[in-house]
Amino acid sequence: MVKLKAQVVVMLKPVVNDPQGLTVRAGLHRLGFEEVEEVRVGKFIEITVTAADEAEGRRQVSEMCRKLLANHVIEDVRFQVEAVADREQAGAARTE
Amino acid sequence: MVKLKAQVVVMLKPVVNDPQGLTVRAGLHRLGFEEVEEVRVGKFIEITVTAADEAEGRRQVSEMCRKLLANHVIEDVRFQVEAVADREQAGAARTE
Amino acid sequence: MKFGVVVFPGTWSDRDCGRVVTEVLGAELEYLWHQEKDLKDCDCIILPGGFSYGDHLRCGAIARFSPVMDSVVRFAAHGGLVWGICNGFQVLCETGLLPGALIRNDVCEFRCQWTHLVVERDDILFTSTLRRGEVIKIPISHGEGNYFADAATLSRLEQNNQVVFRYAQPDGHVVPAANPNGSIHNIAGIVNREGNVLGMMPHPERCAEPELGGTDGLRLFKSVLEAFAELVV
Amino acid sequence: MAAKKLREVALTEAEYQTIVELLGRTPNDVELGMIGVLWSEHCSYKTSKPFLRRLPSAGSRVLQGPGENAGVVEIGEGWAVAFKIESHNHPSAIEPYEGAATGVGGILRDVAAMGARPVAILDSLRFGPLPASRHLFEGVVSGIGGYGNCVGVPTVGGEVYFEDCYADNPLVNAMCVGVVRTDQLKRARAEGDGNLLLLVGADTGRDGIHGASFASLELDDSSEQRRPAVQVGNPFLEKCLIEALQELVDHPAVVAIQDLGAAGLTSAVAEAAARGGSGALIDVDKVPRREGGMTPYEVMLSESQERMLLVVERGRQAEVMPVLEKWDLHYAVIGEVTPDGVLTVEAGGRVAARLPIEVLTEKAPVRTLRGRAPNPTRHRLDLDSIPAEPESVKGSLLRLIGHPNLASKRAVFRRYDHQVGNATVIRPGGDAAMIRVHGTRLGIAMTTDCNSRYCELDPYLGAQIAIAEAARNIVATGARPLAISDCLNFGNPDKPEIYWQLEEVISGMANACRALDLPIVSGNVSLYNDTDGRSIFPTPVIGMVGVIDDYTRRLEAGLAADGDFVLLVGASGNDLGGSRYLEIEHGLFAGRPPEVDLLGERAAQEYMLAAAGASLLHSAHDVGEGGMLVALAEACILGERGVRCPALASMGELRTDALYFGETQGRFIISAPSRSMPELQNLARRHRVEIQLLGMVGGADLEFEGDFSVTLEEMSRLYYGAFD
Ligand SMILES: Nc1ncnc2c1ncn2[C@@H]1O[C@H](COP(=O)(O)OP(=O)(O)O)[C@@H](O)[C@H]1O
Ligand SMILES: [Mg+2]
Repeated sequence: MVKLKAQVVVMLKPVVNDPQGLTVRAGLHRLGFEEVEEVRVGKFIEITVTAADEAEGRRQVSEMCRKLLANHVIEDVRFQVEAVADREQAGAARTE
Repeated sequence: MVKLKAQVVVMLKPVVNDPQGLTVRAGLHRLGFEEVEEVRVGKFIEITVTAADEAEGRRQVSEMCRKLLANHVIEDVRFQVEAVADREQAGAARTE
Repeated sequence: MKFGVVVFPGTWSDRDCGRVVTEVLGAELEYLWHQEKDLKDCDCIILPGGFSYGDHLRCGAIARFSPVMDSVVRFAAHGGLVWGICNGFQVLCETGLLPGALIRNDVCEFRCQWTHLVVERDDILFTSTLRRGEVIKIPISHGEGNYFADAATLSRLEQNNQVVFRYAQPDGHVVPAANPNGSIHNIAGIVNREGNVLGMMPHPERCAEPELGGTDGLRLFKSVLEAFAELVV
Repeated sequence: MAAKKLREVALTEAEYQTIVELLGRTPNDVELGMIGVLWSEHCSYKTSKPFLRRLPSAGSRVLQGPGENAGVVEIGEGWAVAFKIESHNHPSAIEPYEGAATGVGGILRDVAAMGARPVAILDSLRFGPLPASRHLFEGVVSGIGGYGNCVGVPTVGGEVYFEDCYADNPLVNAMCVGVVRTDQLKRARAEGDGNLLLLVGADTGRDGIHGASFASLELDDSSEQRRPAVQVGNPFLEKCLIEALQELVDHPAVVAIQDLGAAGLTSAVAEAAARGGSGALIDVDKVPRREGGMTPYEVMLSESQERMLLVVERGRQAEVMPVLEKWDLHYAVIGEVTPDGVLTVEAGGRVAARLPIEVLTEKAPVRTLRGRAPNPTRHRLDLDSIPAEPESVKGSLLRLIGHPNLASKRAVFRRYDHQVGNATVIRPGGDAAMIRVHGTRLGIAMTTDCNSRYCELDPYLGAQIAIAEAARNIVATGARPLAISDCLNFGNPDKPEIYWQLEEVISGMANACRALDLPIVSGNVSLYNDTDGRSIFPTPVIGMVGVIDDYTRRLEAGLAADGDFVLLVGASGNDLGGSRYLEIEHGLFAGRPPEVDLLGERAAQEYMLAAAGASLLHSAHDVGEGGMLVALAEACILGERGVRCPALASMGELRTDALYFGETQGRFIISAPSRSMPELQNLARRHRVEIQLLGMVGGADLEFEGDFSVTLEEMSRLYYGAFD
């Protein structure tokens, strides 16, 4: 068994109206960030799960996305899975 | 000038209870995903912005995070910035 | 004295507060549009409930950058009375006039219901006609009223006696079962150290007439009015 | 014409031929799409129209009947109520949160377009049984709350039912009630040549293209492809739109207001022009877009939410704009009113479509189909095969009040802000809700009702009962019923049984409306609620408003004072057909619904209004599903008081189960102080209404001495806990 961490990103499909994004954009403009062109706001879901192996874990997360985490009528979903041990090193994302 | 896309992840700090995460976890358990240990739900914000160069863009996004995108009392924020042209290739994330 | 009620786009209890001030309390009132800096000589500024800017991103996050808020912050710094109700409380936390933050209710649902609050402070203007330890009945209506502060902030709040209201049972017992949203220490309202900035999630303006189910909220408005009358004398 | 293209716009080959004849030429694609949506069932009511004409819509208080964005009735002191109910069933089935949310958004705009300020929302919901339908139920309830709570209009009433027939076709009907000064009433008539068409609110995207025709088709696997028909609502923008409109309603430069709903600009402009007897010229290039590369077809058919069309006097637009700017609303002049009776659409300087308004509106086809009654024996009930004595009356009572269909819906309405506006003087949880009109003592009572099980068993009778029950809910607050907005939810009318149901229901409604003197001033039809050939029960949801001159004299359902007498108003019969008792205790869905004696019903209601008007009563509650004992238990639970009754003597032919749980119509549970009794009896004689003393308020139990006793605590736990 391995312990995995999945990072799931759920975004409204590009054709779908994103009121929250529009409001945040207006807010950024008002704060003086006029160079902002577009803002879209979605969800970031971190799931810790144990599975037989990474492939199995990936399959499970994919299933979760389909069944619960996103509504494919209006949302797109993508995810990545990594073993928990090397979670600290993984991910190029900077932390502020 | 370059056009950039920033991907900002805002998560509740680990010490803050995440009721939404708990609800999603309960939902996953109900659906039979009993191997799910923890779920945390945050925000994923995509911002398209033009800036003199990438460093300047990064500085701006960092400023947006500080001023508006996160409440530092309860949230942590991290982001990455990439030039828009190569956005299609970038990001290891799989799309479902 | 004069009450000022701030209106952001998306605010909805502005008119409820306004009507209580003018029609029930019989006091003077100004509505303060978020784009204006002028507080029009108001003595007590109410930041009312609602979904300012749709509560997009976070409740109160965008509203706090309104021009009117610059004036409110300065007004508060000079000892002016500022009263945040529901969304107004969220704005005050975002602004930093009050510590902590309001996160999603632990039940993950919006809650519109009556609650009981035990009054912990009667030495501030907002509660001058209430007594410490008494229980008042007042409705809540929010999805994100779960008060959070880190351990250090929380102990400072408690030490300085800054908690004004806690969710309690009708008999005044502060127990988890009386907590509608998961707020830490059952906190329903807090005040700054100076005692001039109050934030509370429940809606006193919704219980200022018997026809609407109670009048305990009116006592808060009266407290402010009477305390002011004394100040002037 | 290519069959595929016709299918895309939901037109038949015959309809296409008609179009060619009407135009005297073949339509281009843009024109075909525009006609397709406006000729869809959703917009044209082509199947239901012939029946709808039978419904009475006139009355001395009616300021606006069907045909406008909402119906309007006068309530006195210069005030009127604008209200309408509408379905959002299909979008909610696919995306429960946004489907329900945008349903609320749409109905709010209908009322706002009349110049009214929306003051209340009601939601009438139906799902398959829990837990299987939990996901839909959760999503829909969150969506209703998510929108209503954010715009700051209280959601004060509604209903929630769970039946197998709704498992794949949930019903989400939303009603909005607004108040307007009679002299500020707006109508959506595009009048005055050269006047400007101002589009205000959200930018236009590719939302819900074909949404209207989509709602006119059965759901099947290919619905998948049309999926982007679901939209994401923006209640924040709607709130700003409503506030701006409120600032503009009495502005003389604003000639008319029309909301954009199904079929977007095409429908809004065509309908406003039709009402004004005019035409319109639209330049799609002027329409603010959310996305690049949209075709004229997409712009004309987009169903992007939170948009309104204003007709503004030419030359005076500058007077209107500051208000729109104050509220950060996008707007654009997109065209003008023309005298030619034609809708002309220009794009890039060229004419993209040119259609006579009447082709889009009046010339829409009307379908007359053939109905056929289903086999009358299919739900036959033999009451003699059921023991007349319940095994345990107490046990049955507890199971009934703990059943999700009868239990308190507090788990739902506590998620709705039902108090914002400081006007809700009767909150959800009893019979009708009541909103006071600020500055007056007027109270507006409102409710939605329909027992669709009765309608399935007998559509004619069921429809009458729905109206009678709604009126009873209003009357129980002391208010006088005024008018109706109805939402007719049915299966596929191409099936003869469904068509027959439609016809029967409408006849029943018309009959009850006449007998109770209630006009229908607005409404909505939702057909094709079928999946894989299985249809929902016929569900004519009745939205009703009433008025009381002085809301301080209103009545609530809960027992109000110890020592009061408790009485049952109205005679009881062996009315177990279609009852909840048979369903829950015997697993039976059968029989004929209770007869409704409309004269008797009216007498009982007049009696109640007389008694309430004379301040004789302390509480009133209508007897509905679950019968007398469930109503009595509710009066106890809501009032937090017990009642002690002497044992009920068995009365002639009346079965014990029917005595307690029968659903005879025209009944109320009332409580009154002893000093009222003589006058209550006089009034009863005068109105020829039977009243029966049940017991006296007091204690912490509901007790029938010698028979059974149950504590308030136990009842409350089950009544409030059904959704935990
Ligand atoms: N979805 C809902 N939203 C708001 N209020 C509701 C909802 N469902 C039920 N209620 C309220 O609960 C009470 C009981 O409803 P219902 O059982 O339909 O009553 P009745 O049988 O008398 O018509 C009413 O006040 C009603 O408005
Ligand atoms: Mg009802």
